Amino acid sequence: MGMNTDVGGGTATREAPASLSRKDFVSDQEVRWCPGCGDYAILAQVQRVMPTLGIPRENIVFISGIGCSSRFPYYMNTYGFHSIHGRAATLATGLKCARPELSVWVVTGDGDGLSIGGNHLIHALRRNVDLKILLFNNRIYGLTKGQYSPTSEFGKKTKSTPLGSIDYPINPVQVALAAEATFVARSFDRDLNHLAHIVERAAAHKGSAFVEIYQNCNIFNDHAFEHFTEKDVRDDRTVYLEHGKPLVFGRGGDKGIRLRGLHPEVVALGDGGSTEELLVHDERARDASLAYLLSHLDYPEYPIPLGVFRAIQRPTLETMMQTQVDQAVQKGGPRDLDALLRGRETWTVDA
Amino acid sequence: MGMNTDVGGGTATREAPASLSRKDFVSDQEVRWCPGCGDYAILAQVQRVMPTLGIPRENIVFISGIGCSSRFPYYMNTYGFHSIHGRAATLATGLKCARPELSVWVVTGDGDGLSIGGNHLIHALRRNVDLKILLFNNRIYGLTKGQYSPTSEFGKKTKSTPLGSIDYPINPVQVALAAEATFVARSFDRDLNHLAHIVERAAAHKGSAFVEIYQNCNIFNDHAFEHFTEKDVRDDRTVYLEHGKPLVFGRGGDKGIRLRGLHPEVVALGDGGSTEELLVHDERARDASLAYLLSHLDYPEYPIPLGVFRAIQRPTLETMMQTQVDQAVQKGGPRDLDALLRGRETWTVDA
Amino acid sequence: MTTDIRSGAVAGKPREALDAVTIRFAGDSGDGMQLTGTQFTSTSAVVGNDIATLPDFPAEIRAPAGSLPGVSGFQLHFSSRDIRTPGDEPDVLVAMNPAALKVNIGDLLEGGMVIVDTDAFTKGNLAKAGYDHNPLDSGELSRYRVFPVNLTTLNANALAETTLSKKERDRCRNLFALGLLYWLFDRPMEKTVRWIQDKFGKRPEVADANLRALRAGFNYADTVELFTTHYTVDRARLEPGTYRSITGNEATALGFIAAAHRAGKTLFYGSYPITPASDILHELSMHKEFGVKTFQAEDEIAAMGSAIGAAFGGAIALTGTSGPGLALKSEAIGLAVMTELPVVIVDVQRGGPSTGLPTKTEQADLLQAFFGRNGECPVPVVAPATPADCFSMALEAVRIATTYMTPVLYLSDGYLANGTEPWRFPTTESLPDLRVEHWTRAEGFMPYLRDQRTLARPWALPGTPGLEHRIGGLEKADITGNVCYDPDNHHHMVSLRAEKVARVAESLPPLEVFGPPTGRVLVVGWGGTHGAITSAVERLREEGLSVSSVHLRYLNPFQKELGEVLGGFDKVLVPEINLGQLRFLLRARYLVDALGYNRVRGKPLKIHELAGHIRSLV
Amino acid sequence: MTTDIRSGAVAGKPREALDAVTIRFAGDSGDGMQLTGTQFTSTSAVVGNDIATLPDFPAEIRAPAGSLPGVSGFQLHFSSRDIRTPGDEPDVLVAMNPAALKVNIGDLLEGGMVIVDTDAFTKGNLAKAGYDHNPLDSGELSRYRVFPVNLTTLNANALAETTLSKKERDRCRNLFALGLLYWLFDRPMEKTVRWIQDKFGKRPEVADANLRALRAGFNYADTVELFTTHYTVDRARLEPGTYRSITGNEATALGFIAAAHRAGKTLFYGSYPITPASDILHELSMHKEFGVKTFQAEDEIAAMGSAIGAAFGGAIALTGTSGPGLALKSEAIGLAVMTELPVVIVDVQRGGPSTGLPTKTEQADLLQAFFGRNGECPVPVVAPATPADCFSMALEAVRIATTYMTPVLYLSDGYLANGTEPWRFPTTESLPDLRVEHWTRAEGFMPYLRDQRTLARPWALPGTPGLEHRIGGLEKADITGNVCYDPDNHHHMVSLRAEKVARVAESLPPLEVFGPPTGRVLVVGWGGTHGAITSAVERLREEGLSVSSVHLRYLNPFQKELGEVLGGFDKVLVPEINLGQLRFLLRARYLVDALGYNRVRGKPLKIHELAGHIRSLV
Ligand SMILES: Cc1ncc(C[n+]2csc(CCOP(=O)(O)OP(=O)(O)O)c2C)c(N)n1
Ligand SMILES: Cc1ncc(C[n+]2csc(CCOP(=O)(O)OP(=O)(O)O)c2C)c(N)n1
Ligand code: SF4
Ligand code: SF4
Ligand SMILES: [Mg+2]
Ligand SMILES: [Mg+2]
Repeated sequence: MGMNTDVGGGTATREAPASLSRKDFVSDQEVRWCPGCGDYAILAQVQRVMPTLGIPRENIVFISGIGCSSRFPYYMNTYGFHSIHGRAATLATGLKCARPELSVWVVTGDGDGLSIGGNHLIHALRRNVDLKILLFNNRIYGLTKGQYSPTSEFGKKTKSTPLGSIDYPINPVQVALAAEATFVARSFDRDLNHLAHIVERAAAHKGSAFVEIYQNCNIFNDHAFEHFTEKDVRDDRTVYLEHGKPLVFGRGGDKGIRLRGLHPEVVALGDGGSTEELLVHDERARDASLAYLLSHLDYPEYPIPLGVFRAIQRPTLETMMQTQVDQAVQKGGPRDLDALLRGRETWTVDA
Repeated sequence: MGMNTDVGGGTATREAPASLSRKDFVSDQEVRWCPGCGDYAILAQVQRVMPTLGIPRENIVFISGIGCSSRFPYYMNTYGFHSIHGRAATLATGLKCARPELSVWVVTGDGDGLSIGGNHLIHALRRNVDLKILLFNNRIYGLTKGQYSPTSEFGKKTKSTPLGSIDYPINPVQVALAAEATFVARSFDRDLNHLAHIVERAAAHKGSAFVEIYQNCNIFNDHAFEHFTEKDVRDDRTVYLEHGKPLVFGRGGDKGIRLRGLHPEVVALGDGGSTEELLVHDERARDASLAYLLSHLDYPEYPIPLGVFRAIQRPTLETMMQTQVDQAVQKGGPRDLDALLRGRETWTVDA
Repeated sequence: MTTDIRSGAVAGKPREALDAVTIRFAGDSGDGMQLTGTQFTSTSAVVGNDIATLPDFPAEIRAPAGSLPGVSGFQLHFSSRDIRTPGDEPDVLVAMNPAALKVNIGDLLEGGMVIVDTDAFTKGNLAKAGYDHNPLDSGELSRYRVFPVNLTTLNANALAETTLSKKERDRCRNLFALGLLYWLFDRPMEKTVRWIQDKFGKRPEVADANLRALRAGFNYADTVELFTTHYTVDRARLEPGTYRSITGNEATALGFIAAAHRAGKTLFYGSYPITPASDILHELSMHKEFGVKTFQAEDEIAAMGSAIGAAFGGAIALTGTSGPGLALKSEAIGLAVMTELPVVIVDVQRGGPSTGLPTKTEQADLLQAFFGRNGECPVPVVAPATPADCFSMALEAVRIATTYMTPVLYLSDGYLANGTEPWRFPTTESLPDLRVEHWTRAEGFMPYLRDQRTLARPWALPGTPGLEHRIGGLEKADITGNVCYDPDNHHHMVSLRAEKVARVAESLPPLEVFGPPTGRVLVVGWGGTHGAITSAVERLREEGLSVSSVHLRYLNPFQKELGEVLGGFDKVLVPEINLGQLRFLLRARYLVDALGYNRVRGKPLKIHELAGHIRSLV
Repeated sequence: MTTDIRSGAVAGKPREALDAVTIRFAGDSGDGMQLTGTQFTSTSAVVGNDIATLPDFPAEIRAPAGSLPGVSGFQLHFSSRDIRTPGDEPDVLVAMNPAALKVNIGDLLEGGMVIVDTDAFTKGNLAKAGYDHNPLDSGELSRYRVFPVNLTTLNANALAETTLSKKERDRCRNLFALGLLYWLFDRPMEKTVRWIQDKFGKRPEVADANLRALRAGFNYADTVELFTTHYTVDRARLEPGTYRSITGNEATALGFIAAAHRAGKTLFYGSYPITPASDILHELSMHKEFGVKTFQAEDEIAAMGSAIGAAFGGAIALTGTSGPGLALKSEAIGLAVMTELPVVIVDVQRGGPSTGLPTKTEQADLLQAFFGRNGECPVPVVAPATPADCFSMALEAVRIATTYMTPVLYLSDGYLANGTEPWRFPTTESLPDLRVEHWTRAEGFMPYLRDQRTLARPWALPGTPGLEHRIGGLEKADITGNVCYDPDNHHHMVSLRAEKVARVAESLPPLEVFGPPTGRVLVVGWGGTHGAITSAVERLREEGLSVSSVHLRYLNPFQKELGEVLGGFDKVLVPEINLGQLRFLLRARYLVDALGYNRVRGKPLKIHELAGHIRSLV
């Protein structure tokens, strides 16, 4: 394992005990989100998925910034770091470079990850550091009590925009794709199985995994997503992306999406329409054009896509960094500090 | 003009003297780039375009960060601000909000604008602040003498990456598109007329205009672009985007690009191929999918696209901000500071 | 006249006059304690008491109901004398549930009153508060006078006839409690009645229920022999005039609006939300009718950058934040120093280091304000002393910034920000004229020319023909402002920037000493500790001790008299909510062996503790 | 034996011994002056002189050839005595063109030698340098001894037979000049001959041309009666041992590699390029064979964040920058303070404020290092005194960081970074053992337990079963490390963090006084001014004056002896390249009326000016 065993706590390569359960991932800290907050559901799903990953608990680290969402690490009985606003990805990058064998997760919010921390997010993604980044998007600043965020709708009235926001919102999936992230997905706090599935997929991905999770903040931005997350409308207003499958949605799968040139169209199936001409999802396309095009789909014109937009393979930063070190060690022979101190040119002064 | 006349120097609305010439935009400062630097050509073109814009010189402000490119404002005989590394867009935003009538230009580099300043760039673009942003991309840190930048090629050996860079580069056009910039273009330092044309187009655009300019740094990254900028290969290895026109390139226009699904293909024209099935450029498409797809084209598989990727209209931040102020003034009546100080509830203590 | 509520324990008398009372309302975040406190405050103000209040927000947005972190408090001090703080220790605690009792009881004055809602002391709530028994039964409250009221039940009964749901009825509990207290302290209900009618005008059944609850509480206290006495607190002998109540954050916002107005200019506020500074952003964004432009930036660096850009454009440029944000702004503040542009940076200090205690107060950013930038990078620093003083110091900050062409740091704190006091608000025309002159002549223009008196450079605005020039962060040649690497020029400019800030002292009002100008102990304070320090010193002087104080509202530069004043006392004590930052500055500057009194507890200093400490020094 | 080159004007004697000589090579950036200087330095080192050098890089990358901003300089001081600085004023100036003459002539010692390439004094070049006449003809150089050499022509003639282009031949001019100087100062050419053969091994024709130029220069001086004298500078009586030459930045890099090696750990360096710190990144990234991991972050905040992450993971974590970057890191440094993680932050100070003078040296970040963060946020501060000392202090920084579990600030400066001196490098085994113990037992583990002696908390690493825990920037409860809003806990933790840093003093070596421990004047310095101060003090003591000095390599905390030492002198003088930052700290801490000697010129202090000032105090 190269140069990093020296920093391990001794048994970092221990196998996961088969017996880990959800409870093992619940810390002793009282959860302090508002009653009804969507964060609870996300926490529960992550705690549910963790024991299934076969990773020893002590090898898992959750790192967050600041925000309601960023309290997440306190509630996970793993290693955790509640850092400062917007910078979680930078700590995670340093940790992963120093300790490639750890499973490093980043939890961030729409303000933390896209406002103050937008740049770090992009750079972590483009470097393909093997981090699992969960961005809880509630389209509001929760912790500071209700200012608009970079994902808030245009015109939104909040504490800091009493006359309505005049900023055009940012699309997190689009930003991640522009950074050439190797794994980009979206889920939400109301479909627990889907959420668990996406978290699992992210965990399984080797490389940066970015997951946007729509999360309801029932205190400062209640109902932000219910127009498509509520059970009765969900089928008609969302489309679940599945690799290699045509884009079908609607109650009973009665609608689909096809392309006209570069323009997506919703078509009715059932009455004559076949799935053959529909757009088929390809999460593995090297070029992110399809994923990008899908990221634009939005209600009411289109259903909102959920699932994995992109999942491709590329060497990760920490692996390549380790390889350069290992190769240098091999090439340079045993590390001779004395030779380094001596340098290329010396002279001697006699007594 | 609402609230901002109070801050004007008095005659900010003066018409441009018809007689302005290139020389009027040359400042008295000695230009201190390395001989042969691509920055000279860009400076010359900007100085050439300025007098044609009909903007009084005193209403033009150039703001930059830090880097070789960021010395630009010193050489322009306009108002100028050489700020700090990565933050030019933030100063420009503040200035434009305070003084919407000014023509505000930002000059930045690939390090200044995409490394330390990446987030500010994205946020200025998404807000559609009416700034003209020129990003000089030389794929290297010039001023600090040759470290790799976010646009440097993977594997590049530089002072800070003696064994080759392990970061995947970022695509500036792609990032600008993901930020939903309303104007996105690309040019380079070797085709002066094209460069001048693109600068003019940017100036004419109302809203954030982002222009990536490939620029040769002959000291630390010489020849970075010559595989497609040199006159003898340029026709075959670049494609000039023109709105409403099919994507034709090659010497004598003998090649074109068409789409197969979402996959672009280079086709030979001349021998039977007609331009009819070719991809037709549409810079005004509301959805940036086409622009995004084009931004992926890269040599050697494809020719490198130059020109305007996207140009759409949307209200700008500073206009909407001014409108909110003006409406509040109208609605609130004359500004009664005494009423504000008094507040809603008072009581009186008698003598 | 008694001065202590504890003597009320002596029964019999139906009405007893007190000098001053401190009440703390405490309950769940959802219990409406802030509102209850505010109503009691307004009413007390209207009857002519002097008042000071302090909310104590929970750190969580909505911690689970009944939990300790979910407790929200509001403390109110009202008096027939001139008071300066929300009070050290409450005389009365209103605790709406066990958690509220547990969190607050330790602060109560021995012998103080505790009014509790016994209905809320259920097994579940006791457990949530971490009690394994009922403190009302255990005898542990024997040092206090406990008044158990089955408030929820009484309130529910009073509202039995309304059409409201149980939940909605229970929400009126706080008004029942308010009614009780109105009786206890002999306050009129009209103000609150009007307020309820206004607020719930559109929902008459809710308005009605609230009114019923209020009256029911009042009548309950009147009828039942729960309290043996009720108390009066006479009107205070305040300066005659018209008053309003104001928080520090409001006063800050209004101060800058007024400053821009008096300068005849647009106010530009670039900021990124952060506790406890966000309310300034909220307040300013509601006043676009004054030409205020607010910009919520992507981070603090962008906020600072935007303010510099706006200042370059000629606006009254402002940015506001709290400690961690100030740290982020530091590099850009240096740019404002080098380019000599007038930007005011508001720092509403909170508990640190790092994220620290975001909802608590502290004074630990003073040295950051002085030194938190690379290179020799001096900026004037001012600090308001009371919530209302935030208004005056905002005007001063703008005056200094535009007169001297320099960024100015304005240090508020969490205590000032959220605390209220009565404010005899000024009229517009009594405010200073802050108009500035911009350079407009092309002849003789040089970007770094100097005004001989202030050393300010010209503020030449884009849009002015003939003044096209370039500025930036590299060292400037004297006068021309061109980039300059000359060694002697650098030394000259570094010294000149320092001298310019030093010259601000010429424009400052003389330093006022509270008490005799010489004596045994001088207490030196700054910022939000003004009330506590002044009260303590006053108390000691009433005891006949030789103690004076000065309160510095100008920190950089100090007022010219300070050195002499310090020299007039045997001992100098510097109480601060930090480990001794002003003390450090005074020692270095005046070589005075200043002593410290430092309590870094996230809370205002306590008058009696401080007084005790000073007494031990005399 | 003469000690002054000016006496060389007395002609006749063919060989004259000098104590010390300072030469400055100056020319266009493209003229190879750094290389010429480095060769002269190596050769002088090998012949046994003591040496000290300082390059003076132009601010521009490649300003136009012949222009003033394009001038690149290299100053070298070589001596038969123990020297400590690159010399105040050059005795010899080699000026390859008019711009080089103009920029540097003012620094030359009166009577000093000027060697100029007359061929470069063309109309065009004169104009580019801003001369409207030829200074070689105007008599304005009469205070110096000018040696005009048509160097370009002579060099071209010497290379006439080579196959090189004219441009390539002209590039050898610097070696012709070097040859001249080798003759003048009686140096052997072997080292440079070997170096040329090595360097141009693959291009024999270029190697040959360079060798010819070198020899031609030497022979020209030998043959032509240009110089009437040549000089010798004897070997110095240095401590016996094997030496190498090293710059401060190299020594810093090697020091941290060595520290990590002695800790048995990975060195992680997260950084963002910035002058004059970038070379540390370059150097470290070349030593991956020592397990060094370098990460060029997107900005300084990310660099600091990555170092904190690496420290949490158990690496020896380092970040490096210059002043503006330190400002940006400040918020994140606060996080390292709160989480008590060992991270070393290197700040290679440069001229400020703001972008300032990026290529020049300064000492104006000391107070930023102390106070540039929100809240009470103490960190230990160390500062190397000489280029080679950078190595030792790097080891010390790591020792303090890992022993006390705290971030440590390491203040270098532009002068140290690029200056060189001979270094008697240590052997690996003579270096301190820096191994650390990580907590591994689950029983009794608490994240904020304290070591009784150091107050360090345990360094428990992810990957260790049973120690799963969470840390962060909110205030921590003592021992458990849980988030805690308790007022008394906060006061306790704020005090504890301060106390922990204060305790570092227990582990520091005793403070050494240079000179008698009591006397008339004590000169107190820190950082890169060591050489100038020590030389000045030594000179004055040789004059019989009562002057001693202490040089502080530990700034926070100070060594325990400092207070007593200060008390032993009538006057205390603090020379600094800032406006008095250490002086400020000493005054506040010790109430000593320390005086300042402050020259903020982007340059090292001059020994003779400083000595003059001290003399005036005695
Ligand atoms: C440097 C800094 N700036 C500002 C803040 C204040 N702050 C804390 S969280 C937050 C935004 C929270 O929004 P988001 O990231 O969307 O998280 P949420 O609370 O909605 O989960 C802000 C502005 C801070 N803690 N630090
Ligand atoms: C805060 C800060 N960090 C780092 C630097 C050093 N620095 C100056 S310019 C630059 C990068 C320049 O690269 P780029 O933006 O590509 O501009 P170029 O010189 O190539 O035109 C860096 C790292 C700085 N001046 N300020
Ligand atoms: S404020 Fe919103 S996001 Fe934060 S905990 Fe409460 S409901 Fe959740
Ligand atoms: S270093 Fe490169 S980018 Fe900078 S001025 Fe020289 S050639 Fe141009
Ligand atoms: Mg949010
Ligand atoms: Mg560049």
